[in-house]
Amino acid sequence: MRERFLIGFDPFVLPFMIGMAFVLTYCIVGLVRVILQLSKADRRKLAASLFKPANAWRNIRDMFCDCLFHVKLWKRNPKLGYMHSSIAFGWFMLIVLGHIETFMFVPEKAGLFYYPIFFRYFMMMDNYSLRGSFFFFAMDFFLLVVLSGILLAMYKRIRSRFFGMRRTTRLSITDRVGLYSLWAIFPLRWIAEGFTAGIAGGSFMTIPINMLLKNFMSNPENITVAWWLYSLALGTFMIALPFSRYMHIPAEILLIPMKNAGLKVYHPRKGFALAQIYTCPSCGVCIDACPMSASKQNLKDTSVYLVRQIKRNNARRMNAMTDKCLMCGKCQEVCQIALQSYDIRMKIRERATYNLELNHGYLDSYQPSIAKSKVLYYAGCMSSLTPVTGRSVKKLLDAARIDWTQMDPDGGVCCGRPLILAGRRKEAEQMIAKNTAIIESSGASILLVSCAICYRVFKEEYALKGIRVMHYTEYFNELMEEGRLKLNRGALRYAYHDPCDLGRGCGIYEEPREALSRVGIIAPAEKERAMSVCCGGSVGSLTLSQEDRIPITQASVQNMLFSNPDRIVTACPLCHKTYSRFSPVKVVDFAEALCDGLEKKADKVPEAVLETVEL
Amino acid sequence: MAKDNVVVIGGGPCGIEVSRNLRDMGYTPILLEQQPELGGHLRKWDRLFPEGVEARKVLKELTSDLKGVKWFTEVNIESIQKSRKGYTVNVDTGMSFETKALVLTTGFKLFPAENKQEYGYNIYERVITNADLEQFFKTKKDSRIQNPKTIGFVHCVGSRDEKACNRQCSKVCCATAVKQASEIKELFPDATVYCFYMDLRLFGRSYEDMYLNAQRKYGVRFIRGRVSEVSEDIDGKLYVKAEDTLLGKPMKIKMDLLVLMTGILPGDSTRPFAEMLKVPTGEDGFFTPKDTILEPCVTKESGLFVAGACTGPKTIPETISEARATAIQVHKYLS
Amino acid sequence: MIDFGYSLSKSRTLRIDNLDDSRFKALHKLEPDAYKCIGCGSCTASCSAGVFTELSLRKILLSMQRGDEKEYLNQLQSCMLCGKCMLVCPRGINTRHLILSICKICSIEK
Amino acid sequence: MIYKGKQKIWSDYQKEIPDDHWFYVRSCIRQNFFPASEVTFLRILRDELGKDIYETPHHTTCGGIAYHQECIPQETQMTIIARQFALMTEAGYENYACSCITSFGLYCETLETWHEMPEVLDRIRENLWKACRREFNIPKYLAHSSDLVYKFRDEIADRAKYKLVNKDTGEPLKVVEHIGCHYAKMFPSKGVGGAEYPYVLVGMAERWGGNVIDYPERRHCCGYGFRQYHVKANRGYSISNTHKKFESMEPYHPDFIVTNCPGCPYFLDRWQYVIAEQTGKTYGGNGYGIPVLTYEEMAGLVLGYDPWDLGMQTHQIAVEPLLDKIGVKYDESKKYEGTGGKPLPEPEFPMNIRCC
Repeated sequence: MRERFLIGFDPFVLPFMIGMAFVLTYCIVGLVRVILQLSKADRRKLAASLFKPANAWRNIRDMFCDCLFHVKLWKRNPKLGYMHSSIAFGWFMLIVLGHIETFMFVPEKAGLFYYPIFFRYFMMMDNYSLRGSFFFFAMDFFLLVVLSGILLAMYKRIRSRFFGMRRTTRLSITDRVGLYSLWAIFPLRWIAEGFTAGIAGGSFMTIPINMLLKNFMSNPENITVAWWLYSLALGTFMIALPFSRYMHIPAEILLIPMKNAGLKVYHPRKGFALAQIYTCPSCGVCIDACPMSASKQNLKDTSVYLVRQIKRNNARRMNAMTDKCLMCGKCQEVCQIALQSYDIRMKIRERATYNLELNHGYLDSYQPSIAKSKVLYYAGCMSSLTPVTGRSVKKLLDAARIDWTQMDPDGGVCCGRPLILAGRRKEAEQMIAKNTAIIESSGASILLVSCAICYRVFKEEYALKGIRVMHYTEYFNELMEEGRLKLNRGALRYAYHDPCDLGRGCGIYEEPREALSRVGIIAPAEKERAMSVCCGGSVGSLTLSQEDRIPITQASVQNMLFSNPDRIVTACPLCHKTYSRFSPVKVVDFAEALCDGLEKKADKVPEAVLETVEL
Repeated sequence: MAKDNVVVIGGGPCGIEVSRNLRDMGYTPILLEQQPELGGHLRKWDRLFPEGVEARKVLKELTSDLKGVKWFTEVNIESIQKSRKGYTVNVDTGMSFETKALVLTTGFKLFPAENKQEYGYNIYERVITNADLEQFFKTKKDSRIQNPKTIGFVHCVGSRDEKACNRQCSKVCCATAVKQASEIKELFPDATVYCFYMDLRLFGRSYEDMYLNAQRKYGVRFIRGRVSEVSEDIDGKLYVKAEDTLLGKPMKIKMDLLVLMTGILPGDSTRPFAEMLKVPTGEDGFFTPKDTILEPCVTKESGLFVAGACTGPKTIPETISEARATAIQVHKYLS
Repeated sequence: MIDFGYSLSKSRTLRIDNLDDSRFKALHKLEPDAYKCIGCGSCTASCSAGVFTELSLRKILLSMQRGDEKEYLNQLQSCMLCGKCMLVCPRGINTRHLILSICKICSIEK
Repeated sequence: MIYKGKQKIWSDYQKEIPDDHWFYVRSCIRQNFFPASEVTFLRILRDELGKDIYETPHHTTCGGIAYHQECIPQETQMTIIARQFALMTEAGYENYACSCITSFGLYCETLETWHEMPEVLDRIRENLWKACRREFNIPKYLAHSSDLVYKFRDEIADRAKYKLVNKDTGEPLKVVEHIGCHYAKMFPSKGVGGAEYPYVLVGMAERWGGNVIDYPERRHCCGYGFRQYHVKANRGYSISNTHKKFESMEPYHPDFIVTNCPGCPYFLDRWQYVIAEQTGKTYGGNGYGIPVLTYEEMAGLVLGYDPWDLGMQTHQIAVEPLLDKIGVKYDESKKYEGTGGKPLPEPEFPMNIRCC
């Protein structure tokens, strides 16, 4: 191998060089901006984490797994995983191998950015070596890998269902420029290297091309044109990159250490959030995941589009999309980069201005008298509209001979979460303080909560000294485990719905299932646990109208009916109320379902149940 | 085999439909109408709630096929004699008809709005009635309606009002008011339309949608409170006083147009016929049938039938059903 | 001016046509269902804050529609936004959004 | 305004008013507030028209003010009325005319009560007998004295010296007519023209050349409202109602107000001064108020009686601008001359309203 030209330069490298310079400058400026936007404490936290060996290792592992191998995508859908990792890893290998080649054969040119990229143009084969042929083969192999990925990517544009995606993101113009230039890069590289394969050598990909079109290919005029095109494609891609979704390629490298350092979103468009926003690859996985996608009109309001509007700083759309969101957290669960859309939205909501301030000072004089007991039961506002919850809880507690009192028999103070969800955290403080005072002075050691919404806020926002906050699914399961609550098992098939705030919000998936399996058979839903579908009634959405919620609820009910259950069980009064209107099978509260086990069970399944099964 | 004559008195939708059905069963119905044309109040209406079907079309359908029905307009009944065989009906044109069965479909009249003096109908220029408004919808001509900006609808004018000597609900005016409020808003989109109601009594299939549409699509403002009095301002606009009973506040609105939803009273001929034929009437003045639940079209007098709005306020579909039911009752009686 | 020991009192009568309902119109823009209220009072009856205060969403909404919400507006401050009213509304009005929108549009004059 | 519509209503509400032979009772308060009105009534009917009107100094109050302030029970009040009827019966009359609207309303109410509940009538007869050994017949006809003037409006027009017309422009004067609430609002059929569009004063004003205006608050109470005025704490409420009426009639620029009730002219007249002192606002032209007349005063003016004989110097609001408009001749120097050579005390003049 030796150089073809002494000067080692040709004007066709300019588009690539301009693109490269642009991208690098952009990224460096962006990086500095993000770092400067971080609070001092966050910056220190980030720096410290970078030098902690365990963390550093995690960073590297995550970078490889997430950026190159797209492990999460493989898990989601192997075809999708292959498509992404073939392009990312293949390209990465092409670059790495190019550099190795340069280092090995022309170390003096290693400083030139363009040299490893256009290596085949500047070099010619003088002798055949094993070392050389290994590279010829390896380079062609990875080119093939990348090309196969590109081919799949093209197919995905036509048929996304093949990759397990019902809907894909509608691309912006810059996204399209990026996409088409990316698609063009590798075929052009193949052709360009095909031209020079006669001179610079090649392997199973490039040589056949060269042979096939010998006359055309050997014309030196055409050679430069091919390399110009290749360089232009690269240049275009890199110029478009910062304005397209491909910004995720460099941004993710920044995001991984930030995430591993445990930073928190404090502003919707600054610092950590900004890094996340640039890391969003607009893959559109969140579109399918979003329960709002049950109606077409909401598709444009999913997280991927929110990110786009945040980038554009379109405040009107940002607010509208944020206020519409159910805050179920599912997009975050499926997101490849774990974009903290919930936190970002919360920050957007918190920044909304209201002329009329809420004030709960009137609660000062509220002093309910609560009998002292071990367990204090807080039913919450919504439960008064599903009285069966309270009645069933009472039955179960009494059956287990628990010493308990209800905190809010005649209506109490709201837990504060609905207000927090509306972004008005400050205004919820008086309520939280009041509830804290009532609970702490009650002398109870367990605060029992039957509402998933309340439970989450008690866990996240309350500091209750010496009091264990328990959701009734946890508590009743514990009582059964300890043998204090004995229930009979029946033949009813229960489909358990994971309320958003209980499941994704607080990570409680197993306790309710364990408890339910003691009174009946669990009939799995199509999507459950972290993938569970919001019922549509969420107080998280501020603007969704009743009408627009209906398709969401109907889709969610369909999901629950997947294995023909006899009952849909939910552990949140809001889901209960929402489902009840649209479900063909009876919707019961978790406690109500457990109460089925209080009755003596007949050996055979009741007739009515059989009928439903047959249907 | 030619079957008997049946005299039907009153050529509104009910009388027409009774006659048509009797004709289909082979009888010779004789339909007598006081007015120059058949159709009754339906002739004066533009559209019908809840879907807004054109009254003209309904009437056309009803009168399209009257072959075999002997109908006479501009006839007044002079006397009716009851004999063992049936009835002899003498009319002012000199004719008389023998019939075994007599059907009264004498209908209703609208409450004379001027009797509710405090609303100033016929005194203040811009006070009109629901019937006037229908006429305007039909012809788009009414000197009193000049691009109004504020329009009020007063429900229960002459209904549910002991002072107006009618304690009963007229049943159809709420739905008519909601329909008309929406229609007028469509004609004058810039106008603010208020409905003053005591109770909103519109019920029946898809009436609620009509109400919802009036609220959401047309932005009609419903005020729970009855208009107490109307007066005229120096510029000819109306001052309307009412209480918003849901807020507990008296209110006064300057209006360009006020529509009085006049209620339904028994027709003027109800009392003379009741006396002539000894059909009992209720305190409300409508004919009382033999059994209000099981035999709503039959009277205690043999061979005498009553149908339609002469036994109480009814919607058009209710009237049509009752007309068909009556035809069957007549047939059963005659065979 | 002579002090007679009594004076003209302000009329309680709402002069609807003189009142400014622009705030209601703005509200209607934000929440088109604002017109759907039928004044049934379910929201008020079920209200969590209504246990402690005079809060009546029905009155606030109706008075806004009349352009005369001043006296009721401070009631809204006690709202906990719990959403019970949304669950009970027979007309399916998104009452929470209604309340938040009112908070955006209206302010209490001090 | 559709005049025909009103005419139809007026034709529906006509009441029978006999021609002659009336037993007449005066009002408690009118004799003080408008001291010459009742005298003028008698002068017109007796002297001008030659009617037989009987009066007795033995009659008392009807008890209305006390009754409407819930100071005396209905039975007591009915017995007082029964005594008046006894006086009528003793004098041999059957037609009863009263000068006061409160009384008229009360007589209507009492007669209606006796009609509906004869047992009450029996009890009242017994009461009266026990109290003063008197017996009575129920009057055959009951009228308010304005009904009588209304009835003879044509006769008065025939004898008229002046018309209710602006002598300079030839335009009819713009008249606000105000009917006492108790005249027909309780029993529409007992009033000429009914309750909504009463005709009794309209008939007079129009017959004598005036033009009646229909302003939005025409039906509203003058503001007196018994307790609303008598209890000082409520007086702001009383004047507010009067104020509402003036605000409503202001755009029409009325030339004068005519009333048929004791309280109404008093409050419409006096409150204009108080409103002017409180708000600085006056409703007549040039800083004057709107003159308020009783129907007797209006009739007297038309017949050419001396305004000072009609007692118009006792008005708060100056009547001179009105007299000038009509062209009534009057001697300004004799305004406070008084009868029998005893001069009347001259009033102080207020700050904010021109009174002369």
